[in-house]
Amino acid sequence: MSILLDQSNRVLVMGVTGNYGKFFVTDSGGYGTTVVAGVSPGRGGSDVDGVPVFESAAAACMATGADTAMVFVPPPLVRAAAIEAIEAGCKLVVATADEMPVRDTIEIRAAAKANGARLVGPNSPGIISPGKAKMGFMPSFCFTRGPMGVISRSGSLSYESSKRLTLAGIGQTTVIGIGGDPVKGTTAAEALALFHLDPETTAIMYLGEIGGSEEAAVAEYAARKDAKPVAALIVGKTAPPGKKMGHAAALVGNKADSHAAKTKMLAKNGVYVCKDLTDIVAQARNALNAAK
Amino acid sequence: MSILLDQSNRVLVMGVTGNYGKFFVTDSGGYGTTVVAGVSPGRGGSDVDGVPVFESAAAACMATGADTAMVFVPPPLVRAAAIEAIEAGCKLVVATADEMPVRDTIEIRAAAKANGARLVGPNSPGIISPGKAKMGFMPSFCFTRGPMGVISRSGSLSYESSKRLTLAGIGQTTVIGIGGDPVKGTTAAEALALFHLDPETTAIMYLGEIGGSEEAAVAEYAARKDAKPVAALIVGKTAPPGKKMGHAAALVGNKADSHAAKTKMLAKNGVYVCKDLTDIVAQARNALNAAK
Amino acid sequence: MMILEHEAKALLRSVGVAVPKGTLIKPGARAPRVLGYPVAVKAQVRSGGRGKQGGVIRANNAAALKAAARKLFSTSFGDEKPEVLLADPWLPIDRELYLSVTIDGAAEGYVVLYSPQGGIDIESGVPPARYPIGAPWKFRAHELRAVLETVEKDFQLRERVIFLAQRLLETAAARDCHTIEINPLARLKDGELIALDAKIVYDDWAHYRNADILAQREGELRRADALQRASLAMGHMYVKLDGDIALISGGAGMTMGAMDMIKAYGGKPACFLDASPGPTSTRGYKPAFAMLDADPTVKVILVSVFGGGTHMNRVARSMKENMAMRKSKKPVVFRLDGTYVDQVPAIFDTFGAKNHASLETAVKEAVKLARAA
Amino acid sequence: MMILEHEAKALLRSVGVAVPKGTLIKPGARAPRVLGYPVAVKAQVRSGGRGKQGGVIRANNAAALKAAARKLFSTSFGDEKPEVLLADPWLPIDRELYLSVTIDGAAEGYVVLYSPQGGIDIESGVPPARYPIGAPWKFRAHELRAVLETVEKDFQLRERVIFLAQRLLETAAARDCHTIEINPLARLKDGELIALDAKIVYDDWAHYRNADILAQREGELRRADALQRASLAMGHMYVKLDGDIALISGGAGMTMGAMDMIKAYGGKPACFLDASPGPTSTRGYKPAFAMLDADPTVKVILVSVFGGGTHMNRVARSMKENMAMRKSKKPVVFRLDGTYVDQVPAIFDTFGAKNHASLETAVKEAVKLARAA
Repeated sequence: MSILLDQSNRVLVMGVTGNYGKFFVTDSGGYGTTVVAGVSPGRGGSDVDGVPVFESAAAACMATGADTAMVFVPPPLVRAAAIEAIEAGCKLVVATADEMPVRDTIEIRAAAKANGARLVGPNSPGIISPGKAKMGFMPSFCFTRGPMGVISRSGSLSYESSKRLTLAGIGQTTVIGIGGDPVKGTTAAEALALFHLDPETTAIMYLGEIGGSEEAAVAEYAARKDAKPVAALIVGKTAPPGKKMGHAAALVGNKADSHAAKTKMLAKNGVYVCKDLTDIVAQARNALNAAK
Repeated sequence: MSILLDQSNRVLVMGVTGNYGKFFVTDSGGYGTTVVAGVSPGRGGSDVDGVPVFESAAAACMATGADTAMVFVPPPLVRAAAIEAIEAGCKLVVATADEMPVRDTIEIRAAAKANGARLVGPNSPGIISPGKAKMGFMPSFCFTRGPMGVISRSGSLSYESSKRLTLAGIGQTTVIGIGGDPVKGTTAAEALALFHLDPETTAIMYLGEIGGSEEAAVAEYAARKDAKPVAALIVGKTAPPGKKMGHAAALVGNKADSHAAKTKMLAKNGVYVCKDLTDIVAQARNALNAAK
Repeated sequence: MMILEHEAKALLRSVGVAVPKGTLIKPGARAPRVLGYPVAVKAQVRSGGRGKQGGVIRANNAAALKAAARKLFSTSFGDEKPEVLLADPWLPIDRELYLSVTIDGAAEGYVVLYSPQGGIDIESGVPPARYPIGAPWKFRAHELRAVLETVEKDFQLRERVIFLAQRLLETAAARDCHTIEINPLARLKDGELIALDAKIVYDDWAHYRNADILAQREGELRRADALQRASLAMGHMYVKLDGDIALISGGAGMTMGAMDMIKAYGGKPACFLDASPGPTSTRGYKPAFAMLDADPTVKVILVSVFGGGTHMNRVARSMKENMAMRKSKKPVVFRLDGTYVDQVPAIFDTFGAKNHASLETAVKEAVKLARAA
Repeated sequence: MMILEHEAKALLRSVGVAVPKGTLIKPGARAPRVLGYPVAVKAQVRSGGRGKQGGVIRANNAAALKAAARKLFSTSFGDEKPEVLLADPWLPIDRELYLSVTIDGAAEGYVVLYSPQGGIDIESGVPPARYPIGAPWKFRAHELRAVLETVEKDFQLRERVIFLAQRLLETAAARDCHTIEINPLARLKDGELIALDAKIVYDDWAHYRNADILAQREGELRRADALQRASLAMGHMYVKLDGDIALISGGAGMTMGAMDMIKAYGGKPACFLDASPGPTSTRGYKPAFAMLDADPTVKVILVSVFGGGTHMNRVARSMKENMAMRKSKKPVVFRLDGTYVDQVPAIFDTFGAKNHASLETAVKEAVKLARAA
């Protein structure tokens, strides 16, 4: 098993005729993802690498049974495309775009909630269930199938960490990039809840940062009596306070945001905290062993 | 029968401790309206003329079974009070206030729709079912019980017209003031639909104005094969084009807005059109006779 | 209230809508510096149909610009002389479109209107395509796309229009605009959309949350003459008409009804004056009398009020005070009815006034007095 | 990005929020004319904690105002000297409150924060009451009232706060503000609420629909030094640190991860530089090298990129071009991984560069080179 994504998802690509959309059809289709349709207003009736293009998400879902959408349009248009896909019936929408106004994300989340759908992203690498399907541009060789659920606030860090796990023989059920923005389609708490219910996931690796309140949710989950073991890496130990480190949410604004406070809180609640990237595999092993 | 309002409505007064609220409790209660509760944040626990005051609409509805709200707060606060009453479970909300930003009315209408409730107003005299109950400050002596449903865009005009009908022995099932704003809680079309279903209403008097599109809806209703007979007075024959006549919606912007175009369209569709106020009783009689 | 084109364009620019880089020209100013020629010199007035009335002049050089400015400053549009002009660059237009967002009762809120053929003849052409939105957060790009599909065949243009429409809708909601109309919306040779003209109508009642609206209302008062100003400041709705029987009334519908009856009985109304708004309507009659007494075209004043929340005993007392204060000898005819009308005769008796029992008799007397004056 | 207090107050005033009638003071200007004394002379800087650093001075007369201005213009707050001061009237305050609207992940959108005790010690006191809203159209006055009921006993004040909170919320949504914070929000002796201070943080990415944000971004670029400006213009995220190993990386998390590893191996990072944003990141490395080569505190440059959508063959080719163009002799250590990394060695061979297989070895070499430099 895995969470949210496997080969059964029927994927619709919003903005399929753009460069990213085209590359995705080839790359992700090659990985195993079931890409069934694309949308590009004004270009309906054509195809991209054999995938039929429609004028609207509604038409695409009707014709192909698409239930999952990947959004590849410029940031100012993501809101419209994501909400269109949600209202056409897609239950999972992945938006990788960064540079999105947070109000747009808020509106997409509200639409998802109203329609019983889920957004992953934005400003996220997407989601991959190794060996099954991927929604994003992650380098496939970093990932392999296995028992670890991975949640990451950062794209590259999830590749780096997953590669380390993969090389050490620790595979992943699903690696989900929840993104670096302050409002997320899927929060750490929600991702944890999904992994908690996934029978194949035996332990969870959380890749976090300074700033924001996601780590509090991780500690809260770890404190549950029935929690699966959690390992975590928090980056940003060397970041000065009061400065935004790339991600809008990665900013030490008060004491609780700091690396020290977060790692302390996590450790206190039983999380296996990695001292840095080189410690990932060791702590992942600790978590997996604890699950036995 | 009557539409929307009779003695069975359990009325909650939002802003009950203000001058208007207090006067309403006395005046309307004296007329027969079942006033059961008031809301005035910070003054819960007190009473107005025996009517208990609550901190919130939710508390008031819970305690008193109120299902109808009358809103007497200053225009900038009407939106909040009306939506509070709607979300507390009131199915009919009357807002008489003028000087309300139209965006606020739009938001109240959206909340009403989402909750299966109805707004009457704003910028309206309210609604009266003669001999039963009234929600507004209309002079009671102008109204009497009878077979005519009256819909009016203007307050004073509905008093003037109803008094003429009353003096001529033509009573009213309900007189509803739909208000002079461009977005209405209840439109002419919706009021017509309600009167259409009311068995006691045998004919309908519509009091309209230049500008806006309500009159098109009246003509459309009158053109139905199963329509009840409709009489109508349209005021503003002498209004110059391009000038707003008090009501935001009363403005001849294009040809269809003019007095000539409206009366012509109404007459064409079988409406008994009054040439002016002095003609009200005659056309009301024509409509009532046609219903026989 | 409507704001001027250059004000509307400044607002649009501030929300990311492309508008020409124009220059404001004030009367008596030195030779205005524009970015280049030709320019469109445009009278800044609120009345419609400016284009058809010669309010836009093309100027190919500084001399032509000066001549155009002189001409426009001395021309009236409707009853309005421009206080300022806008000189916009004359742009290479590929196509003129029409796009607006406005309030619409049937839509239960906002509506988007689009026509692939914009320009000054928009009202005589095919009606624009209509996308009803309702509450502003219900805007959906894909719904508008479906509406435009058959109307606008150029899909790249269509996408730009959809994006722009959402900007206008969000702006209308955020800034309390009744209407934002771009006509023409021009597609330039390079495919870009730009607002060549812009009309924005604010919602007067949102003044407490939008300082622009407050300033516009103050500007309106400033432009009004001193007598009207006092009445407007009371919140009265006043429209001058060309007759001689002035009307002080309450409620828009009732006021129009009385106007129509004056006409029906052979008289001519001198104004629409709805004195009901505002919390102090009884005291508020004072500026109304001052304004109408000072107006030489007014021969008779007819007070016609049918009040619900406005109590007639208070109105009657206010009339007594006003009659005592007035210096004018113009006759006043009264017709009060409504809540507490039973108390009116006793009050009127104290200053010898008569309250008509019906609008008909009051109007007849007013018409008679006007003829006799 | 954060805007200055006086800019925030101007925005608040434009949406109907009461703010003091202040006067802007520019350096070297003549004796500023204020409306009366005493005034609060306030350094206009973006860094927090200004109050505790002496950035607000009370002046009782013109001479004191002049002295205060001289002092504030010559003081640094954080790393920032004020370019302008704000002189606000010193108002008779009855109570200081705290009110803000901000973005909150747990609230799925906006949240209102209120504390009955505002002022500079807000962070050490009881945490403010919290009303999670989510999407802006979900604000409900009655829900906020229920949250405030136990926190704020004065119900008339509470009603004013609720009304103001909705104004702030609507403004945050309409103008794309991450945060609007009023601290202190003062209740004056007459009961009125007024924003004595104001902090607004814009959402950078809404620049295409808000000309203010665009102007602020341009201001940010203008204030940056020339070398940083080119990198910022590429959309890079750059934060200068006090070490000597400069980092060119991609992705915020990965960049911080590499910074932390530099520290773990005994080195000191010279910067956070996330060069991944923007569509032209491969070409975008040029200004990054120019900036870091010119920085005398930088001894070594470590390029650490782990790309998914960013393809390593393109990054490798970009590195080749950049190395050929560079005049600096500062050593560069490479660690590329991710999509098409298999093509990197062949490209690197053509200019004699080495790609580290792991971040560890790359960091170790960088630390060694920095020590040797």
